[in-house]
Amino acid sequence: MSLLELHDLTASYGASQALFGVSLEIAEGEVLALMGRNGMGKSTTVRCLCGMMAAGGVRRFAGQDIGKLPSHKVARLGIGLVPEGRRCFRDLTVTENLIAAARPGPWDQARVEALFPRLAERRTQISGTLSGGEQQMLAIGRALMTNPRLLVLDEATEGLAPLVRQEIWDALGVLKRESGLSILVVDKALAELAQVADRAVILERGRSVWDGVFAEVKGEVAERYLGV
Amino acid sequence: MTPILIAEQVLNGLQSGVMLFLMAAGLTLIFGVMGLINLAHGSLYMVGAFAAAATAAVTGSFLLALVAALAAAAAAGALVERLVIRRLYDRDHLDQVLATFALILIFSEGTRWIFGSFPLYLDIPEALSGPVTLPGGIQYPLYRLFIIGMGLVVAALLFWLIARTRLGIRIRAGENDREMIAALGVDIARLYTLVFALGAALAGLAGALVGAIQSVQVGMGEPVLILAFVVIVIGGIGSIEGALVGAILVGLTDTLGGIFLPQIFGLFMDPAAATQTGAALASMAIYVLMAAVLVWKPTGLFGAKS
Amino acid sequence: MTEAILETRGLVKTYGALRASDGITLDLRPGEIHAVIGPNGAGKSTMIKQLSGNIAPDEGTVHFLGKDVTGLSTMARARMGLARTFQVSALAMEDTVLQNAVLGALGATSSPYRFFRPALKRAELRDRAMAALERMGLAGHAATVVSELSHGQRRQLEVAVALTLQPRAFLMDEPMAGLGGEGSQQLTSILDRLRAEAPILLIEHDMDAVFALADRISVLVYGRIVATGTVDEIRRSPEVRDAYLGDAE
Amino acid sequence: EVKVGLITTLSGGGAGLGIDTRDGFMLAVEEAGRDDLEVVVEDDQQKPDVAVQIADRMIQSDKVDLLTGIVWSNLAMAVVPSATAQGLFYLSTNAAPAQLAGKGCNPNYFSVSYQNDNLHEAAGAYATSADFKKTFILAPNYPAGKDSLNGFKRFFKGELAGEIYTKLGQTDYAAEIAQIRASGADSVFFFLPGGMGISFLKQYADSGVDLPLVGPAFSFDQNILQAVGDAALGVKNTSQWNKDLENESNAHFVEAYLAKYDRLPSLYSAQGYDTALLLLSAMDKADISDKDAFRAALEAADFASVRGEFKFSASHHPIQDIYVREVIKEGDILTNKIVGTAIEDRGHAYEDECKM
Amino acid sequence: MSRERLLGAVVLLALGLVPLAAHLMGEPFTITLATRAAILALAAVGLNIALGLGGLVSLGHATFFGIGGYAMGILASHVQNYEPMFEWPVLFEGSTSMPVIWLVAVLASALVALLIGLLALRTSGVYFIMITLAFGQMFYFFSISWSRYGGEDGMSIYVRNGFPGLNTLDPIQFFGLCYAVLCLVLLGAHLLARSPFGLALGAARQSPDRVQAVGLDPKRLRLVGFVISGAITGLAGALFADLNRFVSPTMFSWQTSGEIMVFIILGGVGRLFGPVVGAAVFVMLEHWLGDMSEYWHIWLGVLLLAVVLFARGGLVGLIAGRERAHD
Ligand SMILES: Nc1ncnc2c1ncn2[C@@H]1O[C@H](COP(=O)(O)OP(=O)(O)OP(=O)(O)O)[C@@H](O)[C@H]1O
Ligand SMILES: Nc1ncnc2c1ncn2[C@@H]1O[C@H](COP(=O)(O)OP(=O)(O)OP(=O)(O)O)[C@@H](O)[C@H]1O
Ligand SMILES: [Mg+2]
Ligand SMILES: [Mg+2]
Repeated sequence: MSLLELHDLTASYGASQALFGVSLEIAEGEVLALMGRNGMGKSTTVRCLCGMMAAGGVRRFAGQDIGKLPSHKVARLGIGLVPEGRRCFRDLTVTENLIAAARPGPWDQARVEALFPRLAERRTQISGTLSGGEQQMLAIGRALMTNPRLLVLDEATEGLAPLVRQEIWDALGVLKRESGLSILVVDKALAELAQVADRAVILERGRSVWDGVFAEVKGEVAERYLGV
Repeated sequence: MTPILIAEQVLNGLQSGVMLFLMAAGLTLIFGVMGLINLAHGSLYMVGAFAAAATAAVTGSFLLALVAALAAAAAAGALVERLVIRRLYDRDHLDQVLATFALILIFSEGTRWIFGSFPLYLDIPEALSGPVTLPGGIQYPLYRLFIIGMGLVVAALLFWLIARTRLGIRIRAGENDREMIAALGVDIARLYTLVFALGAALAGLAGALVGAIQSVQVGMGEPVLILAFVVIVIGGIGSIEGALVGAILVGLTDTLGGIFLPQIFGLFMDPAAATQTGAALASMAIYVLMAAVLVWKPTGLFGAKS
Repeated sequence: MTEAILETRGLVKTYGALRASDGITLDLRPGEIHAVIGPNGAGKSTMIKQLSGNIAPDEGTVHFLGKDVTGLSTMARARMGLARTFQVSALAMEDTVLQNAVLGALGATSSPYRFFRPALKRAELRDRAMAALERMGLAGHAATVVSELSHGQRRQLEVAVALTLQPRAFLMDEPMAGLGGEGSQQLTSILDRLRAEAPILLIEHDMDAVFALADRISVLVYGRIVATGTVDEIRRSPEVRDAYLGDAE
Repeated sequence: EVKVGLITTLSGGGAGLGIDTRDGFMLAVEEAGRDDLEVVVEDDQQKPDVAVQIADRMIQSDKVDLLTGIVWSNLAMAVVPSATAQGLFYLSTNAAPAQLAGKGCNPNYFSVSYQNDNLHEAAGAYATSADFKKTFILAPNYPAGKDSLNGFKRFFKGELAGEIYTKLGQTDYAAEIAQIRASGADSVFFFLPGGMGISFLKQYADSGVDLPLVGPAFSFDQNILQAVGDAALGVKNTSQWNKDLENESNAHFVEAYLAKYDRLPSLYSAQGYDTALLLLSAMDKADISDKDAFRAALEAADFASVRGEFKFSASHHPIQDIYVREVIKEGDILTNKIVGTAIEDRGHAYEDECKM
Repeated sequence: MSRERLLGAVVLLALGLVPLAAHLMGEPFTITLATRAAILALAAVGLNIALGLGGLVSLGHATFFGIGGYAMGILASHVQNYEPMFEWPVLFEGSTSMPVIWLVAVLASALVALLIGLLALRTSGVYFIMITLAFGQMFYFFSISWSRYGGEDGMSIYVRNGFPGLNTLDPIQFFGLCYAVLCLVLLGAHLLARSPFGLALGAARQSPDRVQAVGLDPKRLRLVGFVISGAITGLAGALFADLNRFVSPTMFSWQTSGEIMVFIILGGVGRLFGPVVGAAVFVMLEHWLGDMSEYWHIWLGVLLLAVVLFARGGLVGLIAGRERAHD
């Protein structure tokens, strides 16, 4: 059975509709890449699935209808979000950011700091003054600290140095193998996605237009939907 | 002017500072930490005082009066939060100004409607009344010492709550990005109701405690409101230590300015004119202090953000 | 060797115990794209902010067009022709694309203290703004409000606003961030043409773009420049591989 | 047919005084039961510009002949000069600032209450007669406060132990009380109207300073006393009226007021009542359309004042006795009792400046 | 014409026509009310330049309102009392001529706005709100104890000041004057918002970093905006004093600042006609509700609450749609 199931999602910002029918499913332990050009609705889909936006269509997580739940209840069912643009709590220290929403489980501060040693060095720094990449690490660490069943990463490697980016992809690989965490990842780096993603869904103008095994995202498909 | 009198006036300044902190404590939570401009805070202070006075009149017990003040203000706060404030967190400050301005009107006239137009009676409990003699021979009202004690206790509790507990971290996180903390699984809406009610309860407590030595009347909250804003802004928004330091600075400036400025002018003016000029300047002193602090440190003494 | 357009010597900036810039010496020559790469938190943005005048260095100097500008404000440097894009888009979100571009033109051409005739009706401002928008492919969106643009379009607008200044040098902090493959390719070709007009100091984590564009690369680690060289030199350097690149590319 | 505009404070913190004024005034109007008298009542919110706006409206739209009711001097100063300049009568139920008594006096302006300095002067006279040698005096730093201290000093023969102007609206008096304690005074005169007085009295009582207090009636008025509580017991204060004044009109007034409103009348109620009586007496004698005749009828002051005898000076201010009262307890209720007369037949200090 | 402009035109026209009708029907008080609304709207138009365009939430605009009022009070009282203001270097007796008073009011409030702005603009956000409040309070307490000019009693000017060619004592003529000033200032504000300065000031509100990066100084832009804003509110203060023929420290009180701000929020922040709609509605509510019940403040409060909660973008936003105009 799928862990997450979105069916025919529609959503609007005020008068302008952004999603016109997005459907996707993620099975337990699966890594799904959500792809598409700029402005096609990837982040909007993420917002809908986290309950941050009203939407039409069906949203189910772990067998439960989450369509009407407020976002904090959705999150507590086990969705950990790394949002577009990082959105660290800028007046809080690094440690405070990490523990603010932490829930018990295998991920704790020590483990996050082992993943990102830079965060350990900066524990008491106010997060608003961190460098861009450091903030990105913090956002990922913060999501992991909620010990989710489904980790949602929206452009989580943006602005990271190649080495760190590589480490994160490696870490995702490990997560997937060892803890059976399901992951929804929005990213633009095809090559790196290939290391972890099982399947891909591609959006175009607010619709899911392609769904399949990740390995097939190449050649004509990539050309047509992603422009590469 | 004897040294003992000077010492006594300094003590008065400190005392008035701590009393100010007590009055500002609730606002520190609501304005300082939650970042909400709540002009109706003075009204909650008034609600506390009136609830205390009414309860004391019926039961004769000061303790019950305090409990009633806490309960009434907290209930009013929670109600206001759920009905009005909740819809305003993601709006800009201006909408909060208008809405809470409207709440002042409703609270003030509502109180007058229920309790009538005349001041109410609320007095210090027997056990705490009268002066005690401090080392150095200063006679000091016991009740004021009690208020200092309460103020410091509240300061310590607040500091602990905000800086040291996860609840405090979450509130501050919510102020930075409400949507995000909710998306991470924190029921920020309920938390904010709780904090708002707590802030309101503190306002009510201050209203009752201070009301016992002042006049319990409609409109008593507005001067306090302005002072409380001054205190928090001087200290730096979001900082409890800042609010305490700010309160004490304001208390000292106000008290000592009121006493010493006329005397300074008396050195070269005739007494009546000196006391007038001195008093005029003294009444502006805390605002001059606030402007000076902000010009020097644009985010207050302990504030980091703007 | 041609005279450097922008040059900094011995730049130091500390935050408490942290030396975010630790004696940076670097120059930007006419017609080149000089990329600065380095791990997160190495101090790249901090360096850009000192070059643009947002923060003052503790030590060291900045020269622009042969003049010591260390003590000058951001505004003064911008008026001399130093244009910058931000790591996080900084635009007037409630205004239209055109208004944002006109703002740039306003800074470049005239005093803003004119109170009557509408800014958008002033041909000199409007033409300049439209020209920049056209070059960035945003002319069709001139009337769109910025908050309705997608992330990528905003990045393009950032560059367009900088263009209206007709600058003598560009400082760009991660302009590719958030752009898709296609978007990056477009921007890469735009920057490629732009260098003829004014040299670019480019901070970027997108190695495809850096390797495609840079004439020179400097590597910044812990506030220090550890290597400067051509693309090939840097690619081959084992230190850089260890500190930064990993086995990317 | 006479149309009266009664502008007074009916909302906000100062509403109590306005409500008493209105209730006193309306009691007399209703008792008279005349159908050629119409009263329009409006709330000034204790804001000068609102008062001006209401006065404009009453004059322009309601076409009133006469205005009355304002409690506060600053509001009176905003309304009275332009109203009288437009030929309207103004009968003051309370506020009577020096300007309107002296240089700015006007044939159409009558103060039925007093001149603002009167009660303070009486307090000074009482302090002298009580043989106080060194008095500490304090008042808020605004014109009425200054007039108050000057009024006191005018009749006080002793020495001043200190003189303090406090902030208007101040609520904490710890510092002032410390000054008083240290000053070696043998008595204290204070003028702190409204909530300021309540705060001061409570804090003074709790401070252990035990010097006798004197003040004008305002801080000891019927409705405020209950809020001050026992802290006020025994304090001497000055007033031109009290509910125990022995005359027929007063006895009737106190009883009728209590019956109608279920509370004891205050000074403001009494002043409102007297003002209405004055107006009614003038209506009996003259038609208001004949301004001169009506003015003469007002000047005659031919009415049964709750203060007993009543007459106007040339500047249209009362010449009256001012009493010393003491705060006592009647059962559970705090109230005042007359214990002596401070000054007899007092007019005011600005009479000579009034040229009319 | 956009809906917003249509609405603005209707409101402005109504504000002009109602007093005219009242004049014909012989109801001078309605004219007085309309004059009050026009003057308060003018004060709010002033604040709206700082607040709506520049994002400078000033809770101290009563300072300028009061300065305008006192400019009138002081100049006129000297003439009224035959005491020259100063005799050196030239004899100046004060003035009862509105143009002179207006000039003094505008210059004085602009100067004070410049000084306050220089200090206050070092701060931002909530701190700016509070520091402007602090300056307002200083002026308030100063005016209360400044006995030379009436202290808390204020000053009465028995005869309204004159304007060449008009009988200002006639309500409709005085209204016409205030209305004309309001229309002129509205036109100015409209042009200002679109001018290069308006564009730059608006951008300085939204993204000061960007403004700096194109070589403009956001602080100076804000300062100029604040001065213009203060000067207009000062002018309104002078007119208000003349309407009441009275000035007092309440003009300086924080409640006055709050009310001016309430007009704007009620009408719609940053919208040209927001202040006009807000002030007019507020004055009408005050007038009608005052007749309804002794506790009318409660109803006023409830109505204001309803507007904040259900009409985003104020009344103008409610009627004309949420988006601000873009062209
Ligand atoms: N707050 C908003 N208000 C109005 N429109 C919006 C808003 N946010 C996004 N949109 C619009 O919705 C559409 C989808 O945006 P979304 O952010 O989901 O795209 P995306 O696929 O995540 O793009 P990117 O790769 O650039 O992040 C875009 O056309 C965008 O302009
Ligand atoms: N105001 C500040 N206070 C304390 N530390 C700071 C401050 N600003 C920056 N830093 C620290 O200085 C270091 C350099 O930051 P900078 O933003 O320049 O990095 P960067 O090279 O741009 O990194 P990235 O590629 O991640 O954006 C970081 O470790 C950061 O945490
Ligand atoms: Mg996105
Ligand atoms: Mg950076």
